[in-house]
Amino acid sequence: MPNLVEIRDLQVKATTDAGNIIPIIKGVSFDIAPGEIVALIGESGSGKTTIALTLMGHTRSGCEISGGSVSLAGRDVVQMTARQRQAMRGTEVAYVPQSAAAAFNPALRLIDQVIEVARIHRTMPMPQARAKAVELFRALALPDPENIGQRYPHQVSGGQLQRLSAAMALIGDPKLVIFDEPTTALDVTTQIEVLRAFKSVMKAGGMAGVYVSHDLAVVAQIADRIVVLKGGVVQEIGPTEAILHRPAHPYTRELLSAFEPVAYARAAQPEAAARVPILEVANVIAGYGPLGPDRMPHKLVLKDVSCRLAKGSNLGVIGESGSGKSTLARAIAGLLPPASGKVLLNGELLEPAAAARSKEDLRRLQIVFQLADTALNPARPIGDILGRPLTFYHGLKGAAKQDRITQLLDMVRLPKAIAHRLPGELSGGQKQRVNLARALAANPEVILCDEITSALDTVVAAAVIELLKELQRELDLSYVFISHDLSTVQAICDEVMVMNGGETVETLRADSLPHGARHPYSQLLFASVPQLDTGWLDGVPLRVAKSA
Amino acid sequence: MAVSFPTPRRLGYHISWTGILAATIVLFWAVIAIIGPWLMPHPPGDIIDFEYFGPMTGELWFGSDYLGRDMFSRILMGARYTVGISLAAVVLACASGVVLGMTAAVTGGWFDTILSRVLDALNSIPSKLFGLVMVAAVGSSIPVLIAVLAVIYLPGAYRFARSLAVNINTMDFVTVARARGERTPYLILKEILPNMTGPVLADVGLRFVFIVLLLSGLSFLGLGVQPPNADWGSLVRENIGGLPFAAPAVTIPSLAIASLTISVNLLIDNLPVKIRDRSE
Amino acid sequence: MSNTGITNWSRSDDAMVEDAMRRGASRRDLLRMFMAGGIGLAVGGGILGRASAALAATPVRGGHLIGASWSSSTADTLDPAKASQATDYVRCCALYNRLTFLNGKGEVQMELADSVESSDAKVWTIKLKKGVTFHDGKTLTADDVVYSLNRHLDESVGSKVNAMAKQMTEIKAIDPTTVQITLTAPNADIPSILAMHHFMIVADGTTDFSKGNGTGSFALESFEPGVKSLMKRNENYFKSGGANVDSFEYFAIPDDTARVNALLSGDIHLAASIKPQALRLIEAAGNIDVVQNTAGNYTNFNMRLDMAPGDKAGFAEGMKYLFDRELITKSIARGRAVIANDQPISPSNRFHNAELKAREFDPERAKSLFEKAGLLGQNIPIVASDAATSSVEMATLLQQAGSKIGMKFDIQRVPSDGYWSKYWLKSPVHFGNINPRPTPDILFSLLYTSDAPWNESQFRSERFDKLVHEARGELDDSKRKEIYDECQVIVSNEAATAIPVWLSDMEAKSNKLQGLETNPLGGQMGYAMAEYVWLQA
Amino acid sequence: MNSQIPRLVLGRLGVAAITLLIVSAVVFGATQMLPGDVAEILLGQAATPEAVAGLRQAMHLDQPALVQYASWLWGLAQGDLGTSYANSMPVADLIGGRLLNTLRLGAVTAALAVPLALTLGITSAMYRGTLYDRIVSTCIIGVISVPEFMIATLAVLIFAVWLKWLPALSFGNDVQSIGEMLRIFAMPVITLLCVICAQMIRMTRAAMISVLDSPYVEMALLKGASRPRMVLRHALPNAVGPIVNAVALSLSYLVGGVIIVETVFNYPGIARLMVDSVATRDLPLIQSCAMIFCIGYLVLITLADVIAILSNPRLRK
Repeated sequence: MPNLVEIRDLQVKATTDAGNIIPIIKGVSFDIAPGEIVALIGESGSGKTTIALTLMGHTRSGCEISGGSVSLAGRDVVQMTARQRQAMRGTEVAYVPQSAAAAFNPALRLIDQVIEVARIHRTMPMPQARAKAVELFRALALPDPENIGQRYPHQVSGGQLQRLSAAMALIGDPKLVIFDEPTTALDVTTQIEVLRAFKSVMKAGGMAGVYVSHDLAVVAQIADRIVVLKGGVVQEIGPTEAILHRPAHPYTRELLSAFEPVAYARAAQPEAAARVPILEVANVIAGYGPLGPDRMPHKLVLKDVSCRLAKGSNLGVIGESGSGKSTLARAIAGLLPPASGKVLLNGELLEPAAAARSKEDLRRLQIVFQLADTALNPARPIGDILGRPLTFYHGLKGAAKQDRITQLLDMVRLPKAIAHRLPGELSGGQKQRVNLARALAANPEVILCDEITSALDTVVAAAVIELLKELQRELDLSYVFISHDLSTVQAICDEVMVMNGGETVETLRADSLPHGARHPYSQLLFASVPQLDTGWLDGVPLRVAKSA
Repeated sequence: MAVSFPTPRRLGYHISWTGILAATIVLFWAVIAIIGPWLMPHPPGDIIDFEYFGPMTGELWFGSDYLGRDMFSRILMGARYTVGISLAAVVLACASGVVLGMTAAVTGGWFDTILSRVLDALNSIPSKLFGLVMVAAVGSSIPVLIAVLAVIYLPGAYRFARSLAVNINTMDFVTVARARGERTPYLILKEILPNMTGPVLADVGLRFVFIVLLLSGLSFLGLGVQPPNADWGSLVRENIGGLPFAAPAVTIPSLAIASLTISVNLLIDNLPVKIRDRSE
Repeated sequence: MSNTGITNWSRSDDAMVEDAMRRGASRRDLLRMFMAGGIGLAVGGGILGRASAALAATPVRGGHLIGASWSSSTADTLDPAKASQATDYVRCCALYNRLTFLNGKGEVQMELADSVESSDAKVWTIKLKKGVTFHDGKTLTADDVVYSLNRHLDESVGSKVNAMAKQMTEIKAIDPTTVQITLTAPNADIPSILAMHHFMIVADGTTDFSKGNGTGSFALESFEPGVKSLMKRNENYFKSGGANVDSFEYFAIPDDTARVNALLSGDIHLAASIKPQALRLIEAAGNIDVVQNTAGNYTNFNMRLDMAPGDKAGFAEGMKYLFDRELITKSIARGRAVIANDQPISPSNRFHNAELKAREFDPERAKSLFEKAGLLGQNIPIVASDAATSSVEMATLLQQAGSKIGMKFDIQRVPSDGYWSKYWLKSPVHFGNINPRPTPDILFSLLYTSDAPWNESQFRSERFDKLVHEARGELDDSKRKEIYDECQVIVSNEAATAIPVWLSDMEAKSNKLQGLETNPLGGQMGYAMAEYVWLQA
Repeated sequence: MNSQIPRLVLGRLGVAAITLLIVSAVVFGATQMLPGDVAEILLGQAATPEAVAGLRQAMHLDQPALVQYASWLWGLAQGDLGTSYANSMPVADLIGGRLLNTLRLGAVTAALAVPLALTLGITSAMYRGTLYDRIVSTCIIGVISVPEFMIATLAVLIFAVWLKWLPALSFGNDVQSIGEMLRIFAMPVITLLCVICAQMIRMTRAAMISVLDSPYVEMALLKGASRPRMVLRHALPNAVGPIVNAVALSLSYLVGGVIIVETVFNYPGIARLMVDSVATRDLPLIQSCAMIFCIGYLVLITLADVIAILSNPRLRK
């Protein structure tokens, strides 16, 4: 039986704004059999999405296919005319984008976008298309399949949008569906649902698929074969089982090892609790919007949260989007002054608002944000970014300042040359390190880490965690580590506080995770974390599914 | 804008040929504006030809105006006023507009509301009429002209800068600076401003063009530089009678205005872009 | 001229009218008038262009006449008492009549009046024509005249001739066709005073003038202040025949270029007040005539003798030498001007002192004078404005001449808007613009005697005052000539008003428009053209 | 379903009131700086002190300016624009016809300008970077860089003086037939098009381009949508907001900004009315004109916001 897709020696080149041509896909070849789901695994910059898009004869602006062939059902996409490609897109090969939220046109009703393929290619009359869409909605387990299509994108949840985008792809009965990191932006409990839905419809339709992801665990659930990519070159191709359990290529092993939850082993200090906690949060209530008559904010996000952080130890805060974990960090940092409740640093009460706090208090408590891209001023060189807190807090100038900057960069394992670069010229990992270094520049006692590894590739993230640990040893720091990812939290925290809907669900010792969870929500949460095992998804109790 | 010029590749900048051409013309006029008066073959007020709207000759390169004055000299002199006044006005308007806009965006609250209202009101008064009233009231001296033009274009610059600053203000790096305990001036100048220089420059350029044109419009309504000097707009206007004969006295200043405004525009559209190749 | 400069035009127009009425102030004219009802003086060398050829031709009836003046605003009015600009005068002349009027030669003619007589020049009796009707059908009676004249005495009316009318202590109707006016003191000028545009006769009790209900040769169709007016011929006009054209449309085009273009494109038949620079274009057009009128209008340069720098002896004289009159005539006026000799009596006037030569352009001399005055190298501001015709250009010439001898004049061009109330007569060094006056007496008593209302340079001289008074009483023409000659010499040398050239007022008209003559009352036939001109088919 | 719009409009009414107040105050302040008052101006040469005093009294101008301003405001509050000082006609009557002319010219211009600008803007965004795009943008820059009065005068010379196709003057108020209207409006409209289109086109292009870069347009492409469909169906609805905003700002120029066109073509519009009223120091008229300009501006931008909201389902709810 002939392959549905045959990619041979594919080459893609990109033109930088300097006008330099650089190859980003260097001779990639692999096949996809009909009905087979192949996963493209790799870190950012590995070219996985670029390859996936070439299957539709599309390259993002600045890129172009410079060589090789991509034959789909016997026809070479590369050689096709624009018109032919148009005709093929949506009907033979369809695309499920990474962020459905961005990929849906905010101005149009969902149904119109879902059935647009049918409209464009006149594959079927509109009423029939609508009927089919409703079926798909039902198949994808969307609530109220009859009417959900009448809504606008902003009126449905992220998980639902992601499923709708699948429906949008499937409406044209394509031979091949491309999933571009379709669950990365979702919470674990939602992700599990979406994965389920995808898997079932794909199986039912007997369609072939390309699943682009950086998350091995997710891929393990859905793919038949895995293609491991790095820097636009195929590292290893093999059946999922083989790749997971008998990785041949060192890089694959590296990927896998990054997944093994390394329990945070350190001499547990029983007396830690006894000592005065360095940071204590007591009954904090906070939210956004104007204060109501009861002097409570219009939109309440934190409903009476309390926690304590012993000196030299780390507190993990875990929860899904909207659980209020980031808001907690902002409340502690004084960026969002709590409506009531206390924040104590070393037993001293802190002013609610950062503006009112003393320089010293501000210095001792630093916050590091998730997205280094937005957390670093893109218009200022790294040197300035690191130099400012030095001048601001410690009044350092000239050579002293320069030395300290070099020190800091060295601390976060960055070459001093970087001091003259702009953030835009750094990689994600480098940026996050700079982001961290800026906090260190203040010589803080507590660092609030808000999802600092979430945006990073697994390997890089693991490295950053390691760095955090080393720094802690050297500088006797205490972290509040906020994340949605259990494994990272496990990797560094002594205690883990589970949050949901602005409230503390329970606080557990890290080494008791994940099975020590008593509260059903935490159990659900932990159970939803994909495991590196092909059977996991089907094994997850349906109780999880319902509550999603 | 008049002093920005293409930066060579090796400094890590890239600029299109159109950009270079435009920059050259802008630069040229800028230079003329500075050294023009020393190049004038005749004093701009001197009547050296009894023929009016005279043609281009070897002696009078750009012909003579409605009084028989040397157009070449008058153009050279005019460059100083057109470029100078417009530049001063645009700098004044945009500088104050941008600072106010950023402050409003960062501080918000009453300051923001009131300022926005007032400037919006100002915006609703037709520019030419406002200029007319003001100059009729306090007379037409260069400072007055500059002030009036600046006031007319301040609201626009403010609106523009504010909308930009509002977006940047929500960025994490600004929050970080706040968390560090930075005060408003630092936030504005060090964190926000560097991130809007591009669009602001483009905006400055556009406003410069509009100001040049408004200046010529005002000159049509009888307001402008004190004689014998005149900005290009006034030159066109005082010689408009020569239009039927396509006298250089009217065509040349028009071309001068066009060349300046067009090149400023092209320059904006083709500003040098910093070469950014991610280093991984 | 600027499109907002209303005040300057009102001013000059008023002056023009007023001079006409003051004509014949000499006792001899007074006597003559008793016998003959007035003879005219040789007035304004009205030079006619090609238009004069058409004078012989016979009037054609019919057609729609469109004329364009240069300034107009919402202040446009059909109330003769308030009329303040050419645009108003032209409209009023078409709608109303005066008791008397002045013909092209400046002779007093009767219009609504049959006779204007007095035995002592103090009590005047006016007999009205019979069978004159207003547009609304009402017959003209003495009451209308009494009402019309009395309005000027009421300050709340805001009449332009309030001051002039004050001399009328009593205005009463003897019978329906006879009015008697009693004056504070004898004045032989009443017949001419009554010829002023402001003294037009309106219907008794009229307060709303938007209807323009008069006895004139045209009846109002529509009128929008600041936009335009439209009139139809008054078929039962009391003069035989009446107007030639069927209808008359009048408005203003403030922009000079636009005005000329409108004429060239055939949108209008007449464009008033043309800039010399437009001549080349007009002549090229071929089917356009220019009517030029050099009656003695001038733009002068005033240095107040009671203020610095005018108070420094020699400054004024120096400035007079600094005027390159040759160049002004050639470049600014494009040859449409006559060199003047710093005194207001124009060559077209028989009292003009021809011996008194115009000063040569002599920078060196000026320089030495300034040196003496200790002003050399000083920075002297000169106030000029588009309001005073060509003053800005003249100022630039002065500036250039000055720069060559190390005098720094900085020109302050001020908006025409408000020029006459804010700068004229007030600034130390400024430009003015004076319209023609037919007799030296008027000019001198208006501009140069110690009690003159518009003494532009604050010039004071008993000798001069005495001479002017003496001349007013002198019967012998030759004697008066001598006296006036001396007056002109005094003004030219002592008064600080430089009068470089006599300017001429030009109107451009389509050659279809015929019968347009010059008139001492001003352009467009003393603004009364509508009644007389015709359109050649 | 739609509580947003009424709330917005109500809010805007409040804002408008404040804005108008500010504007009138500014205008008042400016007029106070002008030399001479209406009485002096009207009497012109004959302005002897007693005559001026008399006239002032008759016109009730003898009380302080601030009082006059206040009383005018009070009148306005009751919907009375007051009476003109210059010719004691009700300001409303004076403005009426003129305003109609201005609106007529504005309407005709807008009716041509908006479609033209949008088509050019959208198409050049659609074919960004192509020769067509470059030609369009170059032409735009070329056009905006010629002074308005130059374009107007040139138009008159060519079409009226030389070709004698069109009248050199445009009296808005004597329009009988459509044909005549075209003849009369042709040149003013052409001139105005040159002035206002440029900005609209630039803005439209910019807005479209920023939307065309968004993921959902790429998604449409990957669904096999044709270029026109991507632009018109997917990009345009999301670019409406900024576009209408630019359009509104440009059109607001047509209310008070056309002074030069009105002067050159002797078109009796409201801008020249205000210039006149400034010349005669006719405070009530000046103020009323200013109010009209301001209202026109506010109406336009409010309208723009309403459209923007309607076009965006997220705001619509």
